Amino acid sequence: MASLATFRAETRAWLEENCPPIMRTPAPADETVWGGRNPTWKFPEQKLWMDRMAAKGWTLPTCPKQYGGGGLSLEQAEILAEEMNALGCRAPLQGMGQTMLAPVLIEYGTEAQKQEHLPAIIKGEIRWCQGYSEPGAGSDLAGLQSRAVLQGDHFLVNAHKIWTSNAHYADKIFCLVRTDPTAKKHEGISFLLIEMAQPGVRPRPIRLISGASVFCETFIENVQVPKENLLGEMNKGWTIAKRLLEHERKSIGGIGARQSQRADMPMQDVAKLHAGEVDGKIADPALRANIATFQMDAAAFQLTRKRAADEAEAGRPPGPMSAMFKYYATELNKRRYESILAAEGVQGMGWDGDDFKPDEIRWTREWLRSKANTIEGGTSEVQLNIIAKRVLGLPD
Amino acid sequence: MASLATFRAETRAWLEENCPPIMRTPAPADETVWGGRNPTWKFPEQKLWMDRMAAKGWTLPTCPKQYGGGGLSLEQAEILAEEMNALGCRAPLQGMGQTMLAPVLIEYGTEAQKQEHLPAIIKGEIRWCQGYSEPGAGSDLAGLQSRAVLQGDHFLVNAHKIWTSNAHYADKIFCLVRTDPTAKKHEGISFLLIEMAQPGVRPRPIRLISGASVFCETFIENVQVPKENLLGEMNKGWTIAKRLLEHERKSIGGIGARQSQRADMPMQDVAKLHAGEVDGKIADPALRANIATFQMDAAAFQLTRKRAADEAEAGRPPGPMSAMFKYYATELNKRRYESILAAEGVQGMGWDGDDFKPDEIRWTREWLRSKANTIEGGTSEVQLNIIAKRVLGLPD
Amino acid sequence: MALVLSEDAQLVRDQAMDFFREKSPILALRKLRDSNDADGFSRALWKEMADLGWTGFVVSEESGGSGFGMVGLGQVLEAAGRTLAPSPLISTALIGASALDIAGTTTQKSAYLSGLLAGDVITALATDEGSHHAPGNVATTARAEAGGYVLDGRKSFVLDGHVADMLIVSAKTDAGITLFLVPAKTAGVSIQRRIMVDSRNAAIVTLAGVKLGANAVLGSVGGGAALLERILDRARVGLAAEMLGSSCEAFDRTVQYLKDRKQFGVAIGSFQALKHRAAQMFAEIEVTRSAVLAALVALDEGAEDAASLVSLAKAKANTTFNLTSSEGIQMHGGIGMTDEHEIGFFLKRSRVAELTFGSTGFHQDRYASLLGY
Amino acid sequence: MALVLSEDAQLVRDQAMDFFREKSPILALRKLRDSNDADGFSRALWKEMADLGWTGFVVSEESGGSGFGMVGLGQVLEAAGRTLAPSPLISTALIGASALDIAGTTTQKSAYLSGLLAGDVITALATDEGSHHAPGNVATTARAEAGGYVLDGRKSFVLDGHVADMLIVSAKTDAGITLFLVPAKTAGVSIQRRIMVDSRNAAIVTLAGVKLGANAVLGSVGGGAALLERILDRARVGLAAEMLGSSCEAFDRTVQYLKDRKQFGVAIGSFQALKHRAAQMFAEIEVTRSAVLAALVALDEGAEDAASLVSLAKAKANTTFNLTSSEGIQMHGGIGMTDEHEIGFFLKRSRVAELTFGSTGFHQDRYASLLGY
Repeated sequence: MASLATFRAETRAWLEENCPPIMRTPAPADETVWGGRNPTWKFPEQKLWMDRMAAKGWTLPTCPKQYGGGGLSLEQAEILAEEMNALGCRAPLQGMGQTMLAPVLIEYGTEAQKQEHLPAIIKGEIRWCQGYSEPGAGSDLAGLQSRAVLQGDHFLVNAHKIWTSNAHYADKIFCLVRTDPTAKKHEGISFLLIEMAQPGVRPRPIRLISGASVFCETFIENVQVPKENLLGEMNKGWTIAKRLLEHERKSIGGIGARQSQRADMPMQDVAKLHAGEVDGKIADPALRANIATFQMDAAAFQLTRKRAADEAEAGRPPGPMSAMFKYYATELNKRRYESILAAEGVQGMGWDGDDFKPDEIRWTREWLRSKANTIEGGTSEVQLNIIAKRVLGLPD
Repeated sequence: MASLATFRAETRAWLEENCPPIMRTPAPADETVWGGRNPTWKFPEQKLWMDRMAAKGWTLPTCPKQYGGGGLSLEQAEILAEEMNALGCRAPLQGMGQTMLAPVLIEYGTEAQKQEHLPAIIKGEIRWCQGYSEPGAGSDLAGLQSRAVLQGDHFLVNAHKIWTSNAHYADKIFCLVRTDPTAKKHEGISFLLIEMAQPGVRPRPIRLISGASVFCETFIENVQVPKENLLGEMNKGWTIAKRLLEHERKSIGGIGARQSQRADMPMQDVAKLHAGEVDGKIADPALRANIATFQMDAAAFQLTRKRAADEAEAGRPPGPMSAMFKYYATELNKRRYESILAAEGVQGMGWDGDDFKPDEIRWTREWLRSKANTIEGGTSEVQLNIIAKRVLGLPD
Repeated sequence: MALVLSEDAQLVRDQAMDFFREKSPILALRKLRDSNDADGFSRALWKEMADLGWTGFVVSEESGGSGFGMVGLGQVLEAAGRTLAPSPLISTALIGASALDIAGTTTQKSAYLSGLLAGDVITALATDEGSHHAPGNVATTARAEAGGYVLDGRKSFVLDGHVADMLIVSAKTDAGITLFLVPAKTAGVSIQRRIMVDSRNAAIVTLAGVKLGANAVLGSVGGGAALLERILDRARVGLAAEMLGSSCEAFDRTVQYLKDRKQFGVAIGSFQALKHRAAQMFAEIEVTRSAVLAALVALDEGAEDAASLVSLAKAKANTTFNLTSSEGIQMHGGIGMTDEHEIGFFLKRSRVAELTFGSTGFHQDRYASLLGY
Repeated sequence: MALVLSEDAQLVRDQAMDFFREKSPILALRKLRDSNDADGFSRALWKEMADLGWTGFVVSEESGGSGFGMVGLGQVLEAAGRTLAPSPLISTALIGASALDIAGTTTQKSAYLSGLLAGDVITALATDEGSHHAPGNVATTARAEAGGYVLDGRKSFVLDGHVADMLIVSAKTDAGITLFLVPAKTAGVSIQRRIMVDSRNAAIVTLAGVKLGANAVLGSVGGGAALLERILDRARVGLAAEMLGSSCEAFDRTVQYLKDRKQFGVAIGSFQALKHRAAQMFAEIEVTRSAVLAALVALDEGAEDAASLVSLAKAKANTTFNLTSSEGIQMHGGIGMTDEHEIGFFLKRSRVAELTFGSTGFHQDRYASLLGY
């Protein structure tokens, strides 16, 4: 434990010295650092901060050092996260390369694949996107129909993917494809790594109800993918796919949780501003009860995440509780935005026009965006199915 | 319509003249008139009122006159109900004979069966109970295992029934039995009418969580039932069973609705009494919101029942709305008692002791009893299945 | 009161359903939105609605309307809600027409009503000043001066304000809240359009030294609060009828999707959890329909409990539309998150409508107060 | 604060689980109920609990306890909740011991504490006077007289009052609310047992001219409100821990029933609607467990936000136990309505526990106030 305390002290000192002040302010969505071959910088400190963190491998803290990672233990990584949180440091780099692909690369990749892809992810040189869902394969992901046929030293790929987030900005895509159409549905799937910048790969942005277009429908037509870009074994891609989904769910559960703490203005103050206050209380009792109910559930969930972390830190065997994180975090996040809107009244219902503050418009858009939380990465219904089956042991 | 107005006027006049004043007061549960061979009377006006109404056939208003019924049209029966309600007249007679068995007797009975059973039901001479559920056949009623074997002029019956309400006071039981164990489960069931007062028939009262014992487990062992006591065709009992369930659900939906209007003291007054009031409002805003939410839903449901009745009266084809009555009425009734308890506080949590008023103890027991509403007569889950399938057309 | 549509009302209903489906499907709203249409609705279509007599439904025959009543207009609004059709039905055919019919002098009627009935005059109610519905909170002042009044204040959420020819404004006089008819072109009136998330409009109306004659008073001086409640109750139930239509449509589309969408080799509508939630929505829609119809009938009949029925109707419409639109999005899954799919329009509309003329909490509070607790 | 049980706490937990399962299953409660037991709990078993040291968990070592703390006692209470075991754990080991430990003088401790630790003295808190938890509403008076006090009033819901040897009574003095230690045998004290729906006890305590010496004051004169809150916060989270145990047990039994009960040829637990509801209960239990543990830890550590964590824990325990007991009844179907089946005991207990030491609304209001809104 002494060494952890030392690590904490050193980490804090390093962060204080190296994290530029502007990178210690809350990050608006449009200032996220994604890296990639064609990165966009709003200001130079973004790149400075990413490069400094990448040099320490802290853009992927638990990845082994030989691939450019931080080589940290889970405890150390938690301390790093806590210290970054304490100083308000922004994430130096974000993306599906880090949160989803890297963990399965480390677990299933060949040495050559790790050497090729991990350093590029860690340094922010390559931006990845995810080719999982298809128009006919949402919750039933394993029902996917995209095809890859092995022809000598390459696969010939024909795929139609949807919800490939930021595919129009990504350099590469990790993709589930069917390599054996005669096998049972979970047994003929393979996991391929595919270059986006080539003829035949065509991402088409999808406009969302929030007005944003971060997702694409991606068409891959008659594209040759080198055989060595197969991750894991042929036709065994479903194992990797499931593993990656676990990482995705953790990441979504985490984001939801963090978001529900973040607040430009605490919702209770928004409520006082718009609905008035009496003796320091929000004047409208229904609104006050709505906010208190939400905040109590959010607090109880935060404590649950903390309990899971504390148990892990104490070396206790992991209990089943994390099975509900994705479900609970995303349902809470939807409620959070509904509560904020209820507090703002019609001032929270603006789409456009000078009379709405940027924060108000942003909240409205984020409210719409939050509706996807309980759909993406496994719907709430799928999560409940999983809890019922795996945790409670209820029969099919 | 003129004749309906006349009917209304005459009905009111007759009720005013014939309904004893004490029978115009709200009826406690223990003053219900059940009739039967061994009737219990709390006071003579109960019998007087029953006999007067029976003489007009108004204990079963829409039953044809040749069987002793009132011979009223649906519109007339609705007027009778409205006028009784307006004067606060108690039901002259209650029981499963009237509400459940009589309608299917009229529809499926032989002339001899109608002549034998309907007048006895109408005059309150015979009290019936229901032999439907079995320990292994609840929601899956058609999975029943009770057996009846046709042997010449009689059936030999061996049955184990549960939830036979008031079987220990009943004279006869209508019973679902399996007459063809080799047929598909809905196709080997018959509907028998069985005398209770004979060796081999043994009702055992079940104590409920409310402390009451109105239901029995009923054992029928090697009992001979005359062949002419078969209602409808052999092995076609399921059709009758379903029809009877419809009547039961209507009756439960109706009771729930009426109960949610009845109030010894309106729940808002209970709340003011126990939680205080400020400016005429219930002082506790959470309690006030709870009560208002319940009362608004209850009012909307009452209006829905009225809308269904008004549409029927206007000769419109029946819409699907009545499919939700049983579900909604019983869920509401549970909420009603929960709201009352919330208003009473711990004073509503008494089981025994002088310091609780009889009304308070009664409410507590009724609260517990109300939990069965969403189970008996088809659980809420079964009701929702039915709506999804029959009304919405969702696939199995 | 009988909760059943007359044959006439049924005819209006059928006609309106056909009208909106044919002439104003959701695609029409999308086009208005994407073209940044200055009006936010089709004036040609509005003229057609006026020609069908809808502008005169709540106006008495003496005043040039048909006196057909709230039940009739409710059917039109429900049909409009089915396709989320934007139009001045609520601001003008319901609110403006009601205000003039209930309280307008002969002069006021002749100034505005024939134009309104013909679809040429659009009106807007300028009452709320904050972001929550609170008709009793009026800071706008009307100072008596030279036999008339001078109005100063700011109104925050004026439906169709940017296209209105005449505003109905609440302001405080020494005698209490009073309503004024204010031509939009009056000096000192400035109107700023706001585009809402549902692609409809509300405006900020600023009144700076707006001079009006005494004949601008609607109803009596100091009698504005009670009059406003009468007008608002019509607006509330009218909006509830529209929301009922939208709820039904969101629900029908969702049920259809549950039948069409296949996952795991079966229609997702065969999953019991979704079935139960769909059946619960069905039940909520049915009770909401009853509450809305009862409130419409009560207003037409001048029933004593009309106000509480209106609050019941609006509260139920709020929760039911919130439910059906939220479940609509969730059950449609990813496709519902795309702008291309129409189910998202219902979500956006639901929350704006919910907050307009009183949130669920507002009407719950009002209902309890009206019932004496 | 680390939300993880120490090994010692885990040992206590395991020991307590075994203890109650073996010695006080629900059958024990049923027997006490059906025999109209005068105490409503087993004195022999209570002595055993005292021997295990549970009465001294929240008492400091100097005062003869173990100072093991709230987390430890919480584990015992959770285990007691598993089997709905009736005992004076809350009234005495939690409330009485806390009151004396926090504020008792040396004399007061020597008078009561060793007996309490040994399981010989039972205490009861007499605070609420109406039927809703409202510790600030005190009509009971304590009039200063002859160097002591005279108490008059009526307390309405005194847990274990009928078996208490010593009462802790809140009363108003000129200086404000003050707590008094009142031996149950004092002249003028009358105690009437009330049997609640959960087969536990609460009493009406009437105080008529009860004469006490100045040394009967617990803590400072006029300092009773703050002291009472400290004591109550321990009681609230202790009860929440018990309710958590009961919720878990009701839920486990229900899940098992879903696996065992066959209808339509399959286990009813294979129906998706029931699965989803079960999974939602699982999630609610997990977050409730976290809230309870956090509040227990916060009290032991004297954390600044302890009060709001206590309200969070009690509110979540309220809603979760209400949910699990209601769903338990519904999912058990008819069999759950019989007195013979044990699931109904959870329903009955849930509502009494919910109303004890603050309903959900009470704690929601308190939470919001503590957080400054």
